[in-house]
Amino acid sequence: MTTELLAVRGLAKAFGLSNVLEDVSFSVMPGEIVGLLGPNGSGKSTALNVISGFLPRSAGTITFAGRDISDAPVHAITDLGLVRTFQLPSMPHRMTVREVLKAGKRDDGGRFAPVAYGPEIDVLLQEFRLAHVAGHAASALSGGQKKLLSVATALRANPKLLCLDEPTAGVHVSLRSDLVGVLRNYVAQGGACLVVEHDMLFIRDLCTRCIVLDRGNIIADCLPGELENNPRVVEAYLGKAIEKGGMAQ
Amino acid sequence: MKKMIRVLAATSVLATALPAQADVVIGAVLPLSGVNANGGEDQRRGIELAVAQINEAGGVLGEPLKVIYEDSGNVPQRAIDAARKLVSVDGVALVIGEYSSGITIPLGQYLVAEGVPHLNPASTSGLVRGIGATSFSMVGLDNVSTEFAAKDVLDRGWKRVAVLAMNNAFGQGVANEFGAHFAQLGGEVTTTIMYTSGQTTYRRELQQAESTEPDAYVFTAYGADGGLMMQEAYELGLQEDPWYSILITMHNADTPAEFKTGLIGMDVDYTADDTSYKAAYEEAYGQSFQSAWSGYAHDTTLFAAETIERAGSTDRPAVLSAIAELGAEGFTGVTGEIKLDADGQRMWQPYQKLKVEGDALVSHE
Amino acid sequence: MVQFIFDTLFRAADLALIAVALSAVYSLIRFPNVALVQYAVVGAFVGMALQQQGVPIVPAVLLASLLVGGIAQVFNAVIFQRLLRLDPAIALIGSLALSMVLSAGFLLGFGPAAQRFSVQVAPATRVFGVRVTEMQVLTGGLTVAILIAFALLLFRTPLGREMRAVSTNPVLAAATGVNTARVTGLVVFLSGVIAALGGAMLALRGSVSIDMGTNMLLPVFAAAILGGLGNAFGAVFGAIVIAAAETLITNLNFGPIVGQDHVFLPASYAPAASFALLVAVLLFRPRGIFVSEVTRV
Amino acid sequence: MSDFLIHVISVSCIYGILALSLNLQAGFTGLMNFGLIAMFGCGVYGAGLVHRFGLPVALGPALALILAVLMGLFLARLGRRLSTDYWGIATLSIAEIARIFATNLEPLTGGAQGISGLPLLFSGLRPWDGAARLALFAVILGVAWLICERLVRSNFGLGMKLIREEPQLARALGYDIDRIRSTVMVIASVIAAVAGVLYAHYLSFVGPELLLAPETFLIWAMVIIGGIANNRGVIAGAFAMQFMMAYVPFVKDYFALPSDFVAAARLMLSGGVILGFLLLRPQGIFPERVGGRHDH
Repeated sequence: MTTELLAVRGLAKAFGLSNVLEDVSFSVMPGEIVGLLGPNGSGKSTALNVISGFLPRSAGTITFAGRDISDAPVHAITDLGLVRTFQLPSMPHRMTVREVLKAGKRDDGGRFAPVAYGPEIDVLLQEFRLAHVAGHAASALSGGQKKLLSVATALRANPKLLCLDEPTAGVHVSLRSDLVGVLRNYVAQGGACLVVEHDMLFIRDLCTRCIVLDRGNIIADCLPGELENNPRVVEAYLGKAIEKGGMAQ
Repeated sequence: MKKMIRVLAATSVLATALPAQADVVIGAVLPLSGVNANGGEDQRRGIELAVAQINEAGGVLGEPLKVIYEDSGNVPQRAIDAARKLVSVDGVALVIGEYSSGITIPLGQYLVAEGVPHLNPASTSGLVRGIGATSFSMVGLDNVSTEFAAKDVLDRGWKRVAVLAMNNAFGQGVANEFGAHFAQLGGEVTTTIMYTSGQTTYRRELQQAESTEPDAYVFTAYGADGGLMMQEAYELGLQEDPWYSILITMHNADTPAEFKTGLIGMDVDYTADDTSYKAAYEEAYGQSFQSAWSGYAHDTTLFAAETIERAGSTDRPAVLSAIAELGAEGFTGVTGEIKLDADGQRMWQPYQKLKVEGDALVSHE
Repeated sequence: MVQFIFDTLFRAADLALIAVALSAVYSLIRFPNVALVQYAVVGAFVGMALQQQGVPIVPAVLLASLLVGGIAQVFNAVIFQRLLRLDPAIALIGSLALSMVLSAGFLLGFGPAAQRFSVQVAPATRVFGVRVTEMQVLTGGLTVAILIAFALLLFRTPLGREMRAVSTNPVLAAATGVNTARVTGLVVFLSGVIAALGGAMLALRGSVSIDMGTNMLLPVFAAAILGGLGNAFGAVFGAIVIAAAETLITNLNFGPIVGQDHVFLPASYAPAASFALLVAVLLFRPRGIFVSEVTRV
Repeated sequence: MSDFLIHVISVSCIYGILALSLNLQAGFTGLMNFGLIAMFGCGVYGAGLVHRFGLPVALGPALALILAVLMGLFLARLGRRLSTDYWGIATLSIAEIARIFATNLEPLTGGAQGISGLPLLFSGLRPWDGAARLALFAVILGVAWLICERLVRSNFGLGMKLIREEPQLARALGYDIDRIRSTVMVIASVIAAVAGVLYAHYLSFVGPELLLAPETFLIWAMVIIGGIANNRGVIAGAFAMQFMMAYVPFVKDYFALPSDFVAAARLMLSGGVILGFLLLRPQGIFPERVGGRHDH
């Protein structure tokens, strides 16, 4: 138990009368990259929002790095080392890419010290292929570039657990493998990831384990390779697809 | 940015160079906008008539007298800004101002600090006495007027009265002093309501006063406030009981005739014995006096011109000593004799009892 | 007690029309338009000016209201739509600035003194021991009638249905064939008309000065926010609450507490009562009344 | 003549300090404070109350500081869960409540008649007192400018800017939004209160009219004309507005306009400048410089 980085027990979340999460329990170990999957409306994003403190839970407990964070404010959770990104990251238009990246690590060299850009910023800019737009307004980036910037910024915060909400949606295919490389590297250096994602290729490439949600409950917790053979997973996706009018995933 | 400052400085020099400096110039800070705009306009008329009279008779020191008017907007800060312009840009010999005590006091204090002679043409709060050495009042203060009013009210057989006064230096002075005199003479003030000037309705205040069931309502109000208050009192049926106004001319002109039937009150006496001023006013403006204050502003201007003439220059220290000299000697204007006490305050002035007849005020002894 | 109820209701009538207009327009254009209280003053002044030109009072007020409705549309198109593209907060600053410009216009055009319609004024008569004037009854009745008419429009007509659809989900409404621009324009027009009528009612009961808009601003906002901005008829409820708070604070006799017969709080504390109520609500129940932007994910 | 110029520049310096305070809140942190005048009022009445009760003048700034910190914390607390526009209205309300109490709490504040006769700064240095005051105000304006510049160029400043536009992103990165806002509000409030103390001892009069809402919008006009989120710009804006305001009476004299013109022109200037700039040049004369030296 003590080795668990994140432990979620009996987590529930209701909006009014509708239960978006009913009874969700899972854990993430250091060094793992866990994919959180499920059809639209299965509660993935809500789970991420509750775990990161952006939404209050209805029931259940969340512990992170040995501390109960069930009711902690967002900044306290982040201080413990759990950092998240957004599905549709929106970026300021009166800050440059470099500034946003710099802001990822708070209190860099003292709260009221003048901003100084160390070499690590340039390294990150290179790694995420953002160097050529470093002086641009962050809001002027393309959707994919914004995603990369938000991941890079989150990495600057030195997280123990990085929670990514659909990191590849809108990101150019050629950049995806770079992203996989960066994340692998980060995990290899002692980090861990919880990734909400639709792209199965990306999941297979990156994840060490997958959790599948459907209608607020976990229906599978297995290796990425086992997903296709899991009848409940197939049914959940296909069922949704049929409801939606035959549009397969 | 530096360039911008330079441009601003240059244009400001240009702008300030505009007023002509040949004449003998004095300044007047008056409430030409805001609730007292009518009172301020009446003051301005009084000054204009005085200026015309003086210049017809050859001016001051052989030069025409010129008055620069500034609007206080009924705001102390703006009054001080205006005075600053008069003193440092226009270089006036002295400043006349203002109307309400709440503004006259800070204005006067600024002028005292600058060593500029200040003539108060209207404010009657007792606090005016403490403004400082270079400040002089051309009008008697409230301790005299409220005693007169308290006696008048009691003589009419009203023992329990509600008092309404505006929440400023003048109103507070009137309310406190009237209350003290009235109690001393054996009357009872049921409640004292201090209202904020410039409201769009006084219903709440009137209802508060009504609930104490007084024999009569004693109030003092500036122009537009008084008109509204009388209208609402009429609508609320409160004019079944008598209303008595302290310094009635402040709001008489702003109150339509239908809402002030039977209103009585008192004010400083401005007709005195000299009727030529009244005639001149009516000829110039086609109506009778709008308030008591044009006469005082008129006398203040005459007094100012006389002191500059005596001083032989517009040099401020010389003007100051001339004011003290003339004040001790006494100077007769249309409001009677102006004689100043050791504090530079007018010692005596006539009061009168007035009543409303149609739209006009007539004597009511 | 009866007096208290009457005072509260008449004060609520002062606030209700403008607050309803504010709330209605907020439901479609998401920023609090401060200039709306000035539209009320414009309505009153234009009505009076028309009456002085010899137009009988009823058409004068109606014409003035329609004119203000048009003005509201012009300002909305020329100023607010452009500012909203930047930020709702910018639009709020713009509306504050417009209010100042309008105040300056009133000062130049109408002077600083309070003005009134020339109507026959009679002293109050007593009903249930309470003094009531003819004009109070008349304008109070008219206020209720206008509110009912607006409610019928909102809940009983196809146009009202479209308005509600656009306010709940503009994208969906547009997709189902509602002309959102037309509906928005119409609501802006109506808000101007209602605010102007509110101003005219106020002027009929008493008088209107150029400061009226500024004095009404916060009580009207307090009423609209209490009722939930965007919920037009919540604003009526808000107006009653605010009016009750203001009336309570000025009608209470504190004399017995301090050992005198009659001591009242200065009536100028009345607005403080409504602002304090507003602040308290914002402080302790912000989410009960509106959705907070900050906590949205 | 030059006395008047010194006066206008002195008052411009005081308004420059106020503009910096508002800029810190609205320009860099996105806090749309429409009750700035209440913070200024903490300074004005801090100085005024100390004088009224005969305490040593030096206690004025201390009282002002205490009041300003409380005011800043209270407004920040109020803003915790409010969206920008609601908070704006709330701050406007707070300022009005403050003014109403200042008008009516006669035993404490002197009521509508205010407090007069405050000691004028450097009055012993006549005739050089005006210049001495101007020098003091200019130095304090400079210090305030340095503080603001240093703040917005610091790591803390990055947090302020991030909160201004993307509060969610800031939260996700672990910024404690409430704390940063509170800190900014307290710093800005203290800066505004310093301006208030200076102004009280300059005007030598303190009254509720100093707290009227249009004063806040005048400062907004300065910030918008100069360039929101540009510290030099807003100081330039303060000077520009103040000079225009000061010279309105001369325009009136020159064209022999009616006296209502002055009051109307001042309202028209503040309102018109705000509207015109928002519509035609929302970034102001000196736009914000996005990015640090590194990016240019």
